[in-house]
Amino acid sequence: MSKQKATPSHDGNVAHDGAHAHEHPPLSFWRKYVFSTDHKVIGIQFLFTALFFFTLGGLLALLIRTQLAWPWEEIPVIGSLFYAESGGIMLPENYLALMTMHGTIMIFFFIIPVLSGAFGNFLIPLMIGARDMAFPVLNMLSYWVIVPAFLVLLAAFFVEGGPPAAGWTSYAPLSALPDMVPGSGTGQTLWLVSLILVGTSSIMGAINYITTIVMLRAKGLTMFRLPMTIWALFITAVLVTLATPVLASALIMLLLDRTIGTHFFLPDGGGHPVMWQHIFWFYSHPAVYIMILPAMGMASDIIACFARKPLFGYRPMVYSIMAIAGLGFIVWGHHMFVSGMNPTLGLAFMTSTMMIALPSAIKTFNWLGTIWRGDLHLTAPMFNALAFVSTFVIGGLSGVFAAATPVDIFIQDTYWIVGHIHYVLFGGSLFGVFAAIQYWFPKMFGRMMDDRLGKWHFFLTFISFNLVFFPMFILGAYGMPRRVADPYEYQLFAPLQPLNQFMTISAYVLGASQLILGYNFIWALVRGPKAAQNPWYANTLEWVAPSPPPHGNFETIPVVYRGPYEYASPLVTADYLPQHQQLDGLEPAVETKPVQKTAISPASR
Amino acid sequence: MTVTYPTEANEQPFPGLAIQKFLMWLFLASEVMFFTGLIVAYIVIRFNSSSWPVVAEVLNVPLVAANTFILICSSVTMVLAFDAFERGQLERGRYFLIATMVLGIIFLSIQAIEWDELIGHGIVASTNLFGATFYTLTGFHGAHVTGGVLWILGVTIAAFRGHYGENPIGVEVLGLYWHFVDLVWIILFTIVYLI
Amino acid sequence: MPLRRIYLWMLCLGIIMLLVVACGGGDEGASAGGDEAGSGGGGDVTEVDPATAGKISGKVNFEGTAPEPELIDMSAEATCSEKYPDGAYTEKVVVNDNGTLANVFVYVKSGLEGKTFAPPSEAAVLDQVDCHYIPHVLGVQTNQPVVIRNSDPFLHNIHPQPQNSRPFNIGQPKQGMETEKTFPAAEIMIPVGCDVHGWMAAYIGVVDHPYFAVTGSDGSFELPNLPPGDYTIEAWHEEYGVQEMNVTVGEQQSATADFTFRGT
Amino acid sequence: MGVFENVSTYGAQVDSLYLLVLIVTGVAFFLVEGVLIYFLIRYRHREGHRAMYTHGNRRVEIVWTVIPGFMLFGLAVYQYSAWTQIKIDRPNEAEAVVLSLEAEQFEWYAAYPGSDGELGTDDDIGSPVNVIHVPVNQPVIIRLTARDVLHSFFVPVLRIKQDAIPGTTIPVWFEATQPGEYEIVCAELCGLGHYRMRAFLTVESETEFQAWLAEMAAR
Repeated sequence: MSKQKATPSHDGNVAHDGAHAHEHPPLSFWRKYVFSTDHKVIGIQFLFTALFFFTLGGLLALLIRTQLAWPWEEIPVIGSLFYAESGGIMLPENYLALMTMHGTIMIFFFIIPVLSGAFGNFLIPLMIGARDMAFPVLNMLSYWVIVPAFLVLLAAFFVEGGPPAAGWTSYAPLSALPDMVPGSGTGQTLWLVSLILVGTSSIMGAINYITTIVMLRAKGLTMFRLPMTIWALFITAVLVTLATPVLASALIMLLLDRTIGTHFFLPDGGGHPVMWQHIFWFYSHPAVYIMILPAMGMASDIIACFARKPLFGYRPMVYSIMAIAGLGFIVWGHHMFVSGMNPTLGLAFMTSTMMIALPSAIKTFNWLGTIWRGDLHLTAPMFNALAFVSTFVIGGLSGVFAAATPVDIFIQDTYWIVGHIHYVLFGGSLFGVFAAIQYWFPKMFGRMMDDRLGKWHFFLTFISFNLVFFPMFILGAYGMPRRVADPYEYQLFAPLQPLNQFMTISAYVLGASQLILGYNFIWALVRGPKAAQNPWYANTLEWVAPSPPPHGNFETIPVVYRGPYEYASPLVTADYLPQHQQLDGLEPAVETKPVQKTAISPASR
Repeated sequence: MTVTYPTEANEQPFPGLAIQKFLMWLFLASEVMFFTGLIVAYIVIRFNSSSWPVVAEVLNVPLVAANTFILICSSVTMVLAFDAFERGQLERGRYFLIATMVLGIIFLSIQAIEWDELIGHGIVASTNLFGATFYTLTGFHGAHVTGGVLWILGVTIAAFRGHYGENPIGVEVLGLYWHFVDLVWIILFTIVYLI
Repeated sequence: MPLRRIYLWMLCLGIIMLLVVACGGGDEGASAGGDEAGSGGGGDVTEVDPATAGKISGKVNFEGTAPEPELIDMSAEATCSEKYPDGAYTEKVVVNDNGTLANVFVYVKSGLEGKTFAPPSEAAVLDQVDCHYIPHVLGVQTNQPVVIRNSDPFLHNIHPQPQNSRPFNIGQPKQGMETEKTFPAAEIMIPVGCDVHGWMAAYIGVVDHPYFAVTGSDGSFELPNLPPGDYTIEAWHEEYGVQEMNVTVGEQQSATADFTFRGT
Repeated sequence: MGVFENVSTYGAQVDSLYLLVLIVTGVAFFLVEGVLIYFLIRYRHREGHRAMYTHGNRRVEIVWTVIPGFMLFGLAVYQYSAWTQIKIDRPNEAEAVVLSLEAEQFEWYAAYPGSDGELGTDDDIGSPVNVIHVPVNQPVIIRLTARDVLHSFFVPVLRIKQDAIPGTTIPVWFEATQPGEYEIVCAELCGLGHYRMRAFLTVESETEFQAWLAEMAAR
């Protein structure tokens, strides 16, 4: 294409689907910040949208906890706002709506957009030394498809009957029959439409990421010189490409059941309710890894950087990510051990599920190996990254119980599962996100976040997080079912109320401590100290670009001479050796042949 | 749309492979998974159902067989179109594009006639699971064909404006999509009409 | 960095959206009642001249033998079953000591065409006491507020299934909770049930004028302040169906209309 | 602790498996977290200190792949028998008490075969809503189904849980070892009354059970 020059052009210096519109600077405000095709702006748009939904979902969670601690009590202020007509008391249907929206928002509108959308968009081109995504316009669309999804979901708050109340899993037939529960009227339909849009957006993003990572890596950046972040985002994108369309098909069938009166999931018409669970979990189990893998990758990079030590076992780390992704497609049945699925399948699914714990274990050991005999700079991002490891361990180990079918018969659909998913997604993904925000903030906005505030936020969050979610395993051991507005109706669970009240109070602390992060974030945006180009003395390519990078990212595309983890390298006196830095005579010739044949990894050196 | 890689130095894992083509392959992969979802649901429902109508009685198989042939022909014309553009015979290319588009429209019209017949027999999506699966599968395929036809229209117009002279990548990518839609139909025809 | 200013704006936008959602939630809470804008006044409200107004009164007699009352097993809800030491029974057929039939809904079926009546402001009450609806049969005027009260210390959900108005399904987890609803369209009769206690049943009759009554323990009814004219009145009973009767009301006259339902 | 008591024949086995997993994971937990914290303190940044330059070690990678691998696989295989016993090998209906249980928002309806010994015939003996009686020390097979949406039959003290699915009848079996009244929990979200979809399981002696059945039949 004619205008492919070394000078940064405004739509990134890549082949792209004809976005000639904004070729001549200066760009209008709209082009530059709203309908921008710059991957960095899009990434930051995703970041802000996701943070907004994080706040919303968090508030919903606090309401849920309030109800669980003091069921059917009048809720001060909020009660008069939301539940005016029932005298400030939350009704059962309100509770169901809350937990449904909390799950939906946190999973589909926070974690996935913030990991793949925000960091995927921002980091991929920077870390592989590209000027932009392969298809900037497609990239922009992936954001502007998700926006209507956001609006449609928010609209569900306002419609007759309120938001959907069938849980984030929306099991049929409850979700298919409009009059079974108040929220499964218009609210449920909006939920379906919204999720179809989100899925479309993720797919658009994912195929773009894969293309970019495979085709646009800088010279010398072979696949096995990619940072773990990129590997994780790459595998995640593959999962999205293959799994999300399956969810779309299920959503569409459910939508047809609700609108034009088909009977896919309705037994009275010969349909199969359990089929929904099979298709849903065939997507949603890989989705669990869509929600954790990028965090794993980012944590690996951050830990290596602040340990000033090469990542331990780079290739095993890569292979275990691939293994997780592969096995992720054959374990969905472990969500359905008591669903009436053929019990013999249970044995197979138990075995595959046990095996998928293995790669996670390998990753954990390698993280420990990375900090072993390291030189740990305990900054806020480092603390959060290590918290990711330690909580992910708990999440993973608690999963072993759920994998053991006989035990799972008891803990299925109890708070054990709730604790498990929160240790993986909050403890895991969210600490990863906290770490990533504070680690890449300088690159995103050219300013530094305050490390002391960061540490305060970390310790408060980490402690209160464990106080909220660890007791959930105790509740689970008691058999307290999830999605129950008032468990104390059962004599069995009545004694658990004090524990629940304790958890709720801890949850308030957890919520409050997020204010510190919010303050730190805004403060840094406004008057944080200017960030150097490479404030953490890291090796990867994004630190070659100025902070924040201009359109087109790099002055000239760097050439890569080595893997991303050359910390404490004996070749140099400094304790880091950037990927692009050339050391005369000490370098292997830059590979230009197809990478598959001649991958050079640090491990093999 | 002439560039396969940025002109700057970068890894070239598949020299000569255009990124548009790579993207299209990925898109088709996700499309495959989408139809897999629907088809698996259809198979599960059908082989657990006690009262499945005898397909030959409700559906006009010969008509649809003819329709299938038409769609296959449209794939052939699409190949010829791309071939023509590659040889730089833009005239021929354009006409084959138009031919493909016309065949696609004929396919859609015949499918519309078939739907109309079926509705005439009182079978709609809400009648039974046969109706539900039939209209869902054929409907989503039809939607893909419609999209394809519109895309061909766009490409044809571009072609008449003189595009694809030096690089027919646009046509090639469109071709990939069109062949995929064709392939999906062959599978659907087999499992919905023949089995 | 002009960029940062933009991000700040996006941040503010986010916060504003949060507030909107919060307040919206508030509106949702308030509007979830599904109250309809009063469609009572199709035109100007008809004035009934007390000087000329007459009335219809009568009795609903019962002949034959009433079916054995069905016993309800409330063992599922101990708090309730305790209230009925010698067993709780359904209210399908309640025959009074004076041989009349209770829970019969009597209303003017035709004769009031073209007249419109403003819905009364005072609310009709449907109470839930000891796993029973009180009253078992309730008459209301279109758009008249209906207050649904839970006098039991545990969850009831109120799940009416009207044909002409929008059905609703609300839970009342706590003693003393009240929810106000209205039925915008006339309907004979709307069945009301509770999914937590399957035996609970009530019927709501909705008519677009004030001339309706439900027979009580003496089986009598009265439709007062009725403008003179020819009317068809109908009596509805959940077991024995409906009976019609044509009545003419003269100025200041009091017409009588006695119905008789036959048991088996 | 009411809930930790177990009154079913296979409950003890489930509990022992739970304990086993708890021990295995507990050891792993303390090992990993302990090492993490130790490294955190031992290797924190000190001036002039430089990290060790290593990209890993194939031998340890193999070690910590193979050992946990075998442990996890063994753990899986070790569970087979219990799962098979609970969900697959049901006792023969001939020597078991068979009853049907239908779940509906938000109630449980149980029915026992009448004089003809067949379920689903019109002489079935209906039990009061939310009440189930079974004899002690006898295998019981419940034919579980639902009328409207998904529900889940969960008896914590029996260590049994099974979703009830409309349109499908799923047999659930257990053998209670101690008389008493126990709570039945609905464990699958089924609507606004889900949290109160509670029922009672009365385990009693054979004679009491027959007496109760006769009383129900009389109604």
